[in-house]
Amino acid sequence: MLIKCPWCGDRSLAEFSYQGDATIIRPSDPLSLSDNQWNEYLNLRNNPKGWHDEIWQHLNGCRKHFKARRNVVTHEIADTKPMDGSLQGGRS
Amino acid sequence: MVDITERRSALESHYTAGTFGAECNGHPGVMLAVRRNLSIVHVAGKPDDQTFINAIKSACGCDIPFEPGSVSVAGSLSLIWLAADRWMAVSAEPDPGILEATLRRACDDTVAVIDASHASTVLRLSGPQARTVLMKGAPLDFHARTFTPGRVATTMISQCTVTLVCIDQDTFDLYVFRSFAQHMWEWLRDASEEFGYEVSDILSG
Amino acid sequence: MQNYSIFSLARNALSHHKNWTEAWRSPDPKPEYDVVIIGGGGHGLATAFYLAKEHGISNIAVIEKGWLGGGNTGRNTTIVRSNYAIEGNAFFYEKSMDLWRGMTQELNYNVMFSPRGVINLAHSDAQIDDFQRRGNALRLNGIDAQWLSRDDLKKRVPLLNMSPDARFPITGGLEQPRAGTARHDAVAWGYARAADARGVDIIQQCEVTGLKIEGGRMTGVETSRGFIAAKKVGVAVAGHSTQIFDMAGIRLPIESHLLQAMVSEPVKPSLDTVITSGASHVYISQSDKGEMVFGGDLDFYNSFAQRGNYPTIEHVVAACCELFPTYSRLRLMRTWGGIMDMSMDGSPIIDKTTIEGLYINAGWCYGGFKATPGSGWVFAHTIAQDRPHALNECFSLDRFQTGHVLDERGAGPVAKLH
Amino acid sequence: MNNPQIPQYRLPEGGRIDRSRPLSFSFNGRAYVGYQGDTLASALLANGVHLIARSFKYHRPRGIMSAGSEEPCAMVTMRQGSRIEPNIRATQIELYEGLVANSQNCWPSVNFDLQAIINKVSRFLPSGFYYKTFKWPKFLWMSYEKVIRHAAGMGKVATLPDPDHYDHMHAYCDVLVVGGGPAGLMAAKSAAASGARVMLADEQAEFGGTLCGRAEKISNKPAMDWVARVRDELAARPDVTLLPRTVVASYYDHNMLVLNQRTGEHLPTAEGFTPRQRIWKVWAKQVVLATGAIERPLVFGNNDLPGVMLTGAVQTYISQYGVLAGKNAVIFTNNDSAYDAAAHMHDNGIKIAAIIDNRKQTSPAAQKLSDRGILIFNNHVVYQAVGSKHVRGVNISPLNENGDKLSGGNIKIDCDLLCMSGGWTPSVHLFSQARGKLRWHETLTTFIPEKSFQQERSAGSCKGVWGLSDCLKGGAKAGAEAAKAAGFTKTRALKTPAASNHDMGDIRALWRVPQPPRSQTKRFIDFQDDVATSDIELAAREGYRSVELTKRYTTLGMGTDQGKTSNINGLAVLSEELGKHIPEVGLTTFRPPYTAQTLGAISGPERGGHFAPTRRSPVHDWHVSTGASFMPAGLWMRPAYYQQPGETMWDAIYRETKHVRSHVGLVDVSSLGKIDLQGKDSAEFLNRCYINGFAKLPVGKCRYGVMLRDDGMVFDDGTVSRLAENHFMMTTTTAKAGPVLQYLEYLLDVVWPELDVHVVSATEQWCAIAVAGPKSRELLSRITDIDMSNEAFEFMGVRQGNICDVPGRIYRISFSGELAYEIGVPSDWGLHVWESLMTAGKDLKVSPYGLEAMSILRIEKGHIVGAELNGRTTADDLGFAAMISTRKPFMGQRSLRKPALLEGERKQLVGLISLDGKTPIPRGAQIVVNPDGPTPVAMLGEVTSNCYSPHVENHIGLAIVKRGRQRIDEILWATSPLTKQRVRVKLCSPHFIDPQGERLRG
Ligand SMILES: Cc1cc2nc3c(=O)[nH]c(=O)nc-3n(C[C@H](O)[C@H](O)[C@H](O)COP(=O)(O)OP(=O)(O)OC[C@H]3O[C@@H](n4cnc5c(N)ncnc54)[C@H](O)[C@@H]3O)c2cc1C
Ligand SMILES: NC(=O)c1ccc[n+]([C@@H]2O[C@H](COP(=O)([O-])OP(=O)(O)OC[C@H]3O[C@@H](n4cnc5c(N)ncnc54)[C@H](O)[C@@H]3O)[C@@H](O)[C@H]2O)c1
Ligand SMILES: Cc1cc2nc3c(=O)[nH]c(=O)nc-3n(C[C@H](O)[C@H](O)[C@H](O)COP(=O)(O)O)c2cc1C
Ligand SMILES: [Zn+2]
Repeated sequence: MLIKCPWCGDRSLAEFSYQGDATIIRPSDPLSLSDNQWNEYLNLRNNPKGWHDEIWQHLNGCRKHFKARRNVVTHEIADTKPMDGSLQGGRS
Repeated sequence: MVDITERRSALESHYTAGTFGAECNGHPGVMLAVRRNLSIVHVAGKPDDQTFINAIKSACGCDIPFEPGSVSVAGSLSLIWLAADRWMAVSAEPDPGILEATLRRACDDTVAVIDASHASTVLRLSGPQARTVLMKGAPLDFHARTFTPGRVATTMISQCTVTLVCIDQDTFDLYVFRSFAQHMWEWLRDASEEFGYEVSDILSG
Repeated sequence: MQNYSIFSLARNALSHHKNWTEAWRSPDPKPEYDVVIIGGGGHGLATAFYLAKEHGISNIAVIEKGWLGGGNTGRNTTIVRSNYAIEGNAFFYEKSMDLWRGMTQELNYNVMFSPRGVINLAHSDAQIDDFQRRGNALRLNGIDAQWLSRDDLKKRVPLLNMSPDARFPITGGLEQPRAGTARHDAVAWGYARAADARGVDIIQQCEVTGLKIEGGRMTGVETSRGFIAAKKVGVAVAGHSTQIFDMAGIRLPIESHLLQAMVSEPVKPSLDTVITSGASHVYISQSDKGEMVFGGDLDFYNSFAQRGNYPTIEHVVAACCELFPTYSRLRLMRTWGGIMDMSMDGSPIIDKTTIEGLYINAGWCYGGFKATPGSGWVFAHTIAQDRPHALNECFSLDRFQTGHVLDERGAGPVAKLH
Repeated sequence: MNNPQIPQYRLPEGGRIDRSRPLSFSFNGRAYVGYQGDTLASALLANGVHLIARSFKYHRPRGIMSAGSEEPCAMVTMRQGSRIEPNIRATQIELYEGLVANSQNCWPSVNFDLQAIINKVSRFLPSGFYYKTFKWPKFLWMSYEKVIRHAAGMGKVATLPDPDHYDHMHAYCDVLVVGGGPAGLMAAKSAAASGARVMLADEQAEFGGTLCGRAEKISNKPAMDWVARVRDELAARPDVTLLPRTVVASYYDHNMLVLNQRTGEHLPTAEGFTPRQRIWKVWAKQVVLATGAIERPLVFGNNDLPGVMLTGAVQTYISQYGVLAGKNAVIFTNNDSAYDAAAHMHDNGIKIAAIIDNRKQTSPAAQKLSDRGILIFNNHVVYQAVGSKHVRGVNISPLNENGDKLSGGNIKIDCDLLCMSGGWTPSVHLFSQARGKLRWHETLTTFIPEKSFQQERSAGSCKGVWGLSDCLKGGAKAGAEAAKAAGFTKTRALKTPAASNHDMGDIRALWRVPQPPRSQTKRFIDFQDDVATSDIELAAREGYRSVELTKRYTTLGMGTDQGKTSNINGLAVLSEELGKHIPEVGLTTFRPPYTAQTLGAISGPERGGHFAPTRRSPVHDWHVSTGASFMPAGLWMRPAYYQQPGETMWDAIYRETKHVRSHVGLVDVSSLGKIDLQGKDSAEFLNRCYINGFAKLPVGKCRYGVMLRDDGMVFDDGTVSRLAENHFMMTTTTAKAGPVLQYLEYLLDVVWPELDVHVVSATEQWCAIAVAGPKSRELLSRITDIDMSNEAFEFMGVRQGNICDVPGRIYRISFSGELAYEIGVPSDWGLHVWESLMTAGKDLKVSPYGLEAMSILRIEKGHIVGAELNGRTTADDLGFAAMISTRKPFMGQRSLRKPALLEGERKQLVGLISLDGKTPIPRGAQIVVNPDGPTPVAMLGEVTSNCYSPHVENHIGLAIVKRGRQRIDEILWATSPLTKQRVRVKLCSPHFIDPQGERLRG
């Protein structure tokens, strides 16, 4: 795969570290959550078969985390964005 | 400190000048050297903060290179892009404390200034086959039209993170973490063997 | 069921093998079954077989979207072992081992279970400690384990790189002598044939597209070949668990990742055991046909692609050449991948669900082939009795919430790290 | 076969071999001569050697069937000794001086192979026979298996390490063209003309593809003249990379392809510093696949006999190598391509005994041949080849009306060469690896590319285009389109030169040649794995009906050739058995690599010492020079102990340990992770990361901290020093240095981007030396301007100042439990400071100590390391409950309320002491009440660390034990059945020395 770091451009897969589902937001006040809600955050995953918003780190490059929208069946990457950017692209 | 205690390169006891590898009739394909006694300071700050931009300009004498993979130069000082919010100032000033202090003085404390002069070993790779040697190691496009003088990229060679700076068409600096230096040195020598290579006398600055 | 034996083979040879009957039927789905098992891999087929054999339920359909054993059962590195240190895992895998030992005879199908030993190589002092700790736990649990010194290893595995100058010199090994490998396809085929003989309908090329749930109970499954009614539905679809449970609105502590495996060209016997390395996470064995079979780590990103990328292959192959420098001139013949249902603690889930009549068998990560018979056995029990067997109580779905996880690797809830 | 009376089979002239360079080589111990430019196969054929190998399962005689990488039969073992290499196709080996090759899988010789007896009983060994047998008696399976394993496999693997080296290369280009035949050359030319960066790879030594082995003309001149011109033109362009001898093995996502170049393999040994093979990892914007097509065998009785060959291959042997594969040929075909071939052979002196064509009508292409007086049998088939180790003749017969039975009237025709052509199969391997969709083409009777998925396009015969002129045109167009798609807009297809345009005529599919009633002669489909039609029929009969099941049951297409010549035939036979249309049955999956790839090449330079980088501390050379023994710690090499003359390893370790407690020792701790944190929210950030508070840590102080993962388990521990209001230095364990940094970066980038904190690894910048022991203060006060007095520099203080004339830091922290300091100096001065300390402390008897002693010291003090931080222990388990802040949120906090973490049965950290005072505590022992109890023996806990403590003068350890803290003083067993050791242990506090911390505060 060739992944586009939003800053460094297209780089080999070997330079990156996959950091998981980007739709999982760490709750701001975990102590207020029920066991069930905390479990949702900590363990449960949507794991869709298709387009997936995810976080990658350009570990052996600029070390920045960024978001990628990737199809986990075809490995097409529709879009990559800095962490604060929202993603677009890809058929869902 | 006026008299600076001599700095020892990580390669000191592994470094032998001479010509090695394939027979090259005095025209080695690759030249290898170590650049010693550099001052290297990492600067991390907010790219949209005008005080930061001004401070760096005043301390370094050049603009912050905002474009990813670019380098600004002011005299013997280079300001090298590392990440969206991080740069590396490199100068031939042998006392790293001076560069660090200059930058520290110029910036407020939203800016991180970190002396990393000893953290990297800087190798210089040059010669007509220098690009080919890099191609062996790093998954980057080293075409002469793509990776041009003044470009920098951080990538991987032989499982080590390296920051590569293109100095001129045939000359590159490799910033390698110090503890990996010997491994990288051995790798470079192996990769250069088939072209015949020369290890020059240690470069300073 | 036509008996398979040396005699039947000889008899059939005389009639030029024209009189062999089908190993299993290819029936059309009936409108209704007592139990529907989704997934015609080893686990689904074994479940159907044990439901019929142990629990007297035979009105069963196994529904498979592709071909029998075409999922991970057909693409794994076939290592069978039970050298797990954590309690719940230990007893479950040991039950599975018991079943492996009698499987060929039980199924009247030679699954070539070959207990030629599985050796975990240690490469440091800390690893010796760690492996011996595990070995001791195994022994106290009644599971076979033995320590191999460097000298033992030199004798046992002559081609292994025992050089003290190796980058990660081998410091010893923990062997489970009665572990080994089995012929993966034969396991699916053997269970299919034996289940079929007990009346189970195996329906291939039939994809489950929906679950029908009324009032919190299962009533059947929608498939590409129409609706099939069933009050009990067991799901054993490995990498696709999320897709099935999405149909029931149940989120799982699972991510799907890709694991690659590869084989070299076949050569004469050169490795008489299974080698796994703690330092580089590779495993190597030789199949009966002669190929060296290699596996390694995940591709480390979510994937449903059944197709991997190159860096992982490079790593596995480099590790293999490091352990066996003479294999450097061997050649890689084929690589492939399988989709793994990585659970958040690295251990499986075999349980009832909040929906009555819906049962889950998932989360097998790197290790479900060895579990095939045990998994089928306890899953059949769970479905038939509507409660887990003592052996799979620890594999409950709610353990993630309560924290009673079985985190053998100690990696925490990061699926890719298990 | 090697009858000296048989004349040489080399043509007096012609071919692309260099007759001025004869090469001698040996096959099965006999010496032969060939020429530069030969392959092993062509040189053997020239010498009349046809019997090359024995088949995989039945040990049938096998010869040479093809002239390329599709060869299923002619497998040999190459070279000798450490360079021995099994399973090499004779058709792919370029001849070199002194080449040594041997037949494999036969004994005592290929000519007389005892195992050929298997062929006689082959009827008892149909596909899957092993699933049905060898089941009883149960205990004998391992013996049966041994026999099976010895019979299987092919050649033998080397038993010595590989002396060759391999290399890697990374490349980017605009257009990668795969295949250097007419289509590929034209594509490369076209793409290059537009200015694109082009790479052209072909697995053959010479560009030209099929043209190398034909008598074709381009622009009315020999086609190879055109090839040479195009090649030279391309070579002259700076932006074109030509890669002959380079197979494109794999096609990955995002147009990443893996190529393997045979840089030195065609030489006796790779020369000088040239690698044997070089892997190219190429990222191409666009790819043109021009991989050509592979001829299909026909499926008749004994079609595996040596001397039965693919028709095109026979042509190649003539034109490329000047070799006649036989003198008297029968040609068996179902398409027109064989007629060109027949003429070609005839022109070169091969007698054509007959052409057997299953098609009813005489094809117009046949006219030229019958004009030459060659016999042509239409609506006939060769149903069996005759011969034992070489074909001697063929039995032919007419077909019935439906073409599914022989209609009697057999004729036998003598021959020494049987050429077969069952049509051509486009090489769509890479196209399919790239997830392109195929379509079944009825009239071409083959699958052709329909829809690409990646950025690639096919051209030439791999797309089902047969005429040369059309291949050239297709190549030109594909090259231009690829360049355009890569962004070279001013691109157009180049004009193509004039050439012939013969196609294959109408093919009459013939998947299985009917046999006479009751004939049991085997008709092979997969020659490599000995899969015959009867095997596929059996699979279908027994219910293994999906093509994937048939494949696995019969092993069809699973050999080293991956079914290049057999897949379509096998599939077609299965379809017929199932009464289905071929595309309904479908193909099996094409997987990388295209041809088998050397493992050494894939690992490349990452071998031996370079398998993984070695990290070395700034003091490393000193440790080496003083004879330290090293141990790996992750990627680091760290000194384990410094043995002195006359000492055992344990002597050294205990000496070092005691020395620290009585004098002063130095240990190199540079590998510990160090992370520099700056920014105004640094304190807040640390507060959120650690269970304990950092906001109020004063400048000039450090504090021990414990970090949890969000699931509540301990992640890492270490110290944090406050160097300035907004400047901290964190340390981590060696193992977690990388993960902790990554974790902090994640938190800052993803979870709390609003925090103003910058983290940078400082591990490499600082050489870290721990100075420990009662004399440590005295030693340090000699070399620094920092006030070292206890009052001025209290425990857990940090100071900056001059150390041995260089600027550095001193942290007053202790891992050993002694009065101790950790020095940090910039790395280039690390060795200088270490040496200065050794000199300055000579009279204090300063001595270095290694990891082993350090480990004993920390066990005595009850400090935890990796074994205790196993990812399953909580802060409370490890005795840190009191540190857990209740006044602030921190990572992992919420999980501490999970029921499992609140249970009383959790395992807790305790100390252990050997009860009898002399029996060691076995490493990795389990803690039990009664080691002799019934199995399973209940385990209360496990030993995580153990050592002999010179301080306690007893064997001690750390363990995590269920309710351990309540069991202090209980006597239990630590048992290691694995090593047959056990000892009674008393549970105690994990602090064996100075529990009040007086030493380190003194
Ligand atoms: C490369 C690799 C190496 C491995 N190595 C080992 C090893 O050495 N040892 C070991 O113990 N384990 C190993 N494993 C794990 C092991 O292969 C699996 O855990 C095990 O085979 C799972 O079996 P299963 O029956 O649950 O799943 P599968 O065999 O995957 O069967 C699930 C079936 O469900 C079907 N299915 C999915 N969705 C639907 C639907 N909607 N409708 C109908 N059917 C559906 C699929 O087609 C599939 O056939 C490895 C796995 C891989 C990928
Ligand atoms: N008359 C007929 O019926 C008939 C049938 C088939 C082919 N042909 C002739 O064959 C020629 C076809 O031309 P073309 O250019 O399409 O194909 P080609 O066969 O001439 O060239 C293909 C080249 O690709 C190389 N190749 C294949 N796979 C490769 C891989 N993975 N890596 C590297 N190299 C690889 C092969 O070594 C070969 O040199 C034409 O001359 C055509 O007329 C004729
Ligand atoms: C243990 C094992 C051994 C295998 N041996 C071979 C082999 O000898 N030849 C071969 O072509 N494929 C072999 N395969 C791989 C299969 O051909 C196939 O790639 C795998 O089952 C995955 O299926 P797929 O490639 O059709 O997706 C083997 C697979 C396994 C699991
Ligand atoms: Zn980047």
